[in-house]
Amino acid sequence: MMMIDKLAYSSRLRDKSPALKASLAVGTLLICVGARSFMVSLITIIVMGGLTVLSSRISLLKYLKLMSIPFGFMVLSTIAIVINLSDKPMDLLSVPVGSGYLAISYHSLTEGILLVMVALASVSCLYFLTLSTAMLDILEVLRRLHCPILMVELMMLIYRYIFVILDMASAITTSQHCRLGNKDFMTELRSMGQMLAVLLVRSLKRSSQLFDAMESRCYDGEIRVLRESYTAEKRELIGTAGFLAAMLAIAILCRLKGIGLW
Amino acid sequence: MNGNADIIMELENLCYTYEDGTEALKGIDLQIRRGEKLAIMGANGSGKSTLFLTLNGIHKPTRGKLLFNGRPVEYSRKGLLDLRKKVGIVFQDPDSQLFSASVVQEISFGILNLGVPEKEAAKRVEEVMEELNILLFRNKPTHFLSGGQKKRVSIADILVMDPEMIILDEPAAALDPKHARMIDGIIDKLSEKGITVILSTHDVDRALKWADRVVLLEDGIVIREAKPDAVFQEEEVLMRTNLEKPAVLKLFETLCRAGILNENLKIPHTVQELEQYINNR
Amino acid sequence: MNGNADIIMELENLCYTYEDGTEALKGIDLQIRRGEKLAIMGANGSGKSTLFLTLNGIHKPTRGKLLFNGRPVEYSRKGLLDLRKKVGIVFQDPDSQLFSASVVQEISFGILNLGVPEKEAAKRVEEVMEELNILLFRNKPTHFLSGGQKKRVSIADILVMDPEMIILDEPAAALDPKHARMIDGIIDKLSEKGITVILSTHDVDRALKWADRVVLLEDGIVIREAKPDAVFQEEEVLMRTNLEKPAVLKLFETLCRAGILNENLKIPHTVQELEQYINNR
Amino acid sequence: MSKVHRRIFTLSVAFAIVFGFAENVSAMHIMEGYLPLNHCIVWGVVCIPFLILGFLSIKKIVEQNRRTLLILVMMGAYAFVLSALKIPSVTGSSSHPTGTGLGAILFGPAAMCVIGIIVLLFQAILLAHGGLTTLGANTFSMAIAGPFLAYGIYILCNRLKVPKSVGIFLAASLSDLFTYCVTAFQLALAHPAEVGGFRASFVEFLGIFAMTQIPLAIIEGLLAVIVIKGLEAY
Repeated sequence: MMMIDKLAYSSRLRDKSPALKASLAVGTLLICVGARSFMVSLITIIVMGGLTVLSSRISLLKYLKLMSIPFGFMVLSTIAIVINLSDKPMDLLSVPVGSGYLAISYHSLTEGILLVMVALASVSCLYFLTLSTAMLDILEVLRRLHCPILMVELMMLIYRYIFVILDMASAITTSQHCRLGNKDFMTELRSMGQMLAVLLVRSLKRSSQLFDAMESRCYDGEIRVLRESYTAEKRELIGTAGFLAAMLAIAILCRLKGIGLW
Repeated sequence: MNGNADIIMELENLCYTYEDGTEALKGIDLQIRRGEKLAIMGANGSGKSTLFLTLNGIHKPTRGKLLFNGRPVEYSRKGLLDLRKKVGIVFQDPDSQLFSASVVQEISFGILNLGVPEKEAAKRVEEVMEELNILLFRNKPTHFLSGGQKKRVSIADILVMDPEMIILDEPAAALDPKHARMIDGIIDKLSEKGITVILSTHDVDRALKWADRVVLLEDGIVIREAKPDAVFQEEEVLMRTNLEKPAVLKLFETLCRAGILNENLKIPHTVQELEQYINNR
Repeated sequence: MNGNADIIMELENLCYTYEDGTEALKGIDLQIRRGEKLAIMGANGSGKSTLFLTLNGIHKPTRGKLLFNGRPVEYSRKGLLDLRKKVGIVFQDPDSQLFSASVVQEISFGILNLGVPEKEAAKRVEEVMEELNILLFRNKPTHFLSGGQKKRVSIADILVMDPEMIILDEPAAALDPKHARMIDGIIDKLSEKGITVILSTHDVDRALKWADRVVLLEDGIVIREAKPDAVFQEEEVLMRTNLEKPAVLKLFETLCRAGILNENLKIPHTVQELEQYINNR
Repeated sequence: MSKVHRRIFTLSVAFAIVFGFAENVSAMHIMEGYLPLNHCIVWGVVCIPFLILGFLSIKKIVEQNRRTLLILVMMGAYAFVLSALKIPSVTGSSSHPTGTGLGAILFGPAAMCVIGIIVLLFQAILLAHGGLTTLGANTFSMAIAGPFLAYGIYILCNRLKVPKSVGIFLAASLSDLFTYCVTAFQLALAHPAEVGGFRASFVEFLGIFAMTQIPLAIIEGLLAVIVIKGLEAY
């Protein structure tokens, strides 16, 4: 389930400056979404996908599997965009339904394909960041961007306890399954509900134990910890800036030439 | 039933690999005899817990075969329910097993899932509570129970389903000696009823005292499987699994070497037996 | 500093009642000597954990006095920080203690709270990580650590603050023998440094081997407090606290009664010592 | 193949894909890159006042009692875990609860919007559900609109003396449906249909998500009732 988290720690880029990785990923993401261009998206997918597959120790197949996580949403929404409910037939395909048509036009089809490309390219940017950067490093970037301290502290602690609570949840669910708690739909639903109830009670109990443990180490309302910082090398900085500039230029060029699709 | 009726479960080259690629079981061959007391030992991470979850069908082997009562386990919904009906697991940490606020509700969960009518289930729950001395605290909410009480409820959880085989993961962990003894007594009763009991423990003294057979796991492989007195005399396999020779055995050998006890005596399994040898000398 | 400089902590009629009315400590009198190895034993629910939280000021005694280094503890913000600086608790379940996903962040929390400058703190964190063999997994996130690794981090959490006294709640619980031995080694090192170590355990063999003194708690009261060899020979108090006599003592007594060993020998604390007696006979 | 045949074939393939993928829908998170940049910004801005309000209320609570920080932590981690679990289903498909309704009833809508945005950020980073550019839009639908409606319904039902479990069921399932209506609205606004514009598109999005979301909303409603009942036993 937490595959992405696991992979992030084994990435070859893990020790690179998180700020740099975030700038590269988010910068490309913004250009990609802003440009909505086929060309920009294609380059993004190739570059980001390539970087990710090469740097994180995963196979292309596994990467494609990860890319398919948002497929359900993508297919459903894209169908809604590609297929029109129309009272007149359209140029590509029309199926009469009742008094109107379910119709696809060339325009809606190209729109749909473009949207899929942009979305996939954006996801490849997101994956570049998340598969190369540990969560705490991302939080450190947020802290430097002056995200309120309280928020950063909350996120840091939540991240830690996600795993503790997830373990509790899966342990209880497993033991319910051992006692046939999943024999049919209603039993499974009831089991899950009971598990969630006890999970909340236990989580809250844990919060009070954790507070005692932190107090006993002189916690005074602010969480001070050593931060390990990774600095970017000059050529990495130049490379990233150059890539972003080039992408921006391509995006503007595509827009100016009016080649919407390209 | 085909095959050997004495064998309740048979594992043939059983392998299990987790989704993330961790190979937890790397080909386990094992026959579990009906009614036997089997201790499974091994360091943390040697695959004990994975093995247990495979034995009752929570994990489907990635390779190899699992036979229950001579028939290969079917991994259909029905096949799994049939298996889990007969093979119960008592987990190490009662908190990962108990999820109801009430003791009676907790214990009745499994038997009601078997489809037993409520009245009959209620009767059976009462019987089991009496058997495991739970009646005294039956009305306490589960989260106010002590460790030993929780443990008893978690055994009742499984016992009420009338399984042929019960797996207990470190049943005495975190209990004080008195409650650990109480649980030992309960486990003995299970065996007396003819239930096959599998138990994991780090405690060599307990394994020597209790088990008919000890299986040593290391890194997803069975490295030794024999009677406890045999296994615990093999320094080399003990080293590999980070176990120490039981104190009773060490002292018995020392006493033999010093000429105080006769080497031909049956190997003692408990401090009491060793004390008797000394007294009868 | 007034009073006896050998006494690091003194409890006078210490009582603690929880908000819900549960009287967990009912008047504890105890002197803890500087640098000693103290094992606190008692059944589950006898008040050990409450006592520990009182010793480091998390709980304020509802009655009675707590003296640290001869001075009564002040329950002001500053007084509490002073106490907690010097008295650290390693909790039983590392998952209730480790709050950060990063090992370095986790260990640095306490020392930075003391106001130590970052650079110095970083150096100290490195030292402690080296001392406890944490360097190997320092870059792993906490949630991928094994039980033994988490335990070491949770000891480092406290050790880094350079306390005079460390309290360990069941440090070996749920660890396999190898990791339990590793933790034992770490605890011995703490004592060698002159740190006062208080430890709770159910394991009589471990207590006999390790402790300078054993304190038996029952229902919020100290019922016995003496050297381990003395305490563990008193069947009656052992019964009351759900404990058993250690196997080594049982066999030593049997061997003495059988005339094989001399009753005037120093009471053995480990199987090895007993074996030596037998061999040297 | 005749033209009619081709049409029927295409349509049936389309529906097969819809139902095929409906088996694995990660709730209603709008995926990364699916909204134009200006929409991303606008939805982000819309969330800001709610977030500030929520943040200030949390800050006040935490300053009064530091222990509550850790309670919020556990709530956040709990909410994340809840949304990462697979919900039981009749057909064997896999999807996740949103937890918006349950969260709002348990923690209140103000805290829920701050916890919500953190959970959504974590979902994007750790599970690839939703995304960074669509964080604003998703926060609005799942951490603001849904929870506020759920809380409103819950309070209203209490006032009207509707049986508690009915109130919880309505709050959880209706807020679930409302969340998906808001999502459909956001998508339709971003991608109006060629013919019929926003309205036609909205109807289409609603229709397509309804197939997957109505059963899920009912399941979530039931689940919320069981959880709250379970909690009352403690």
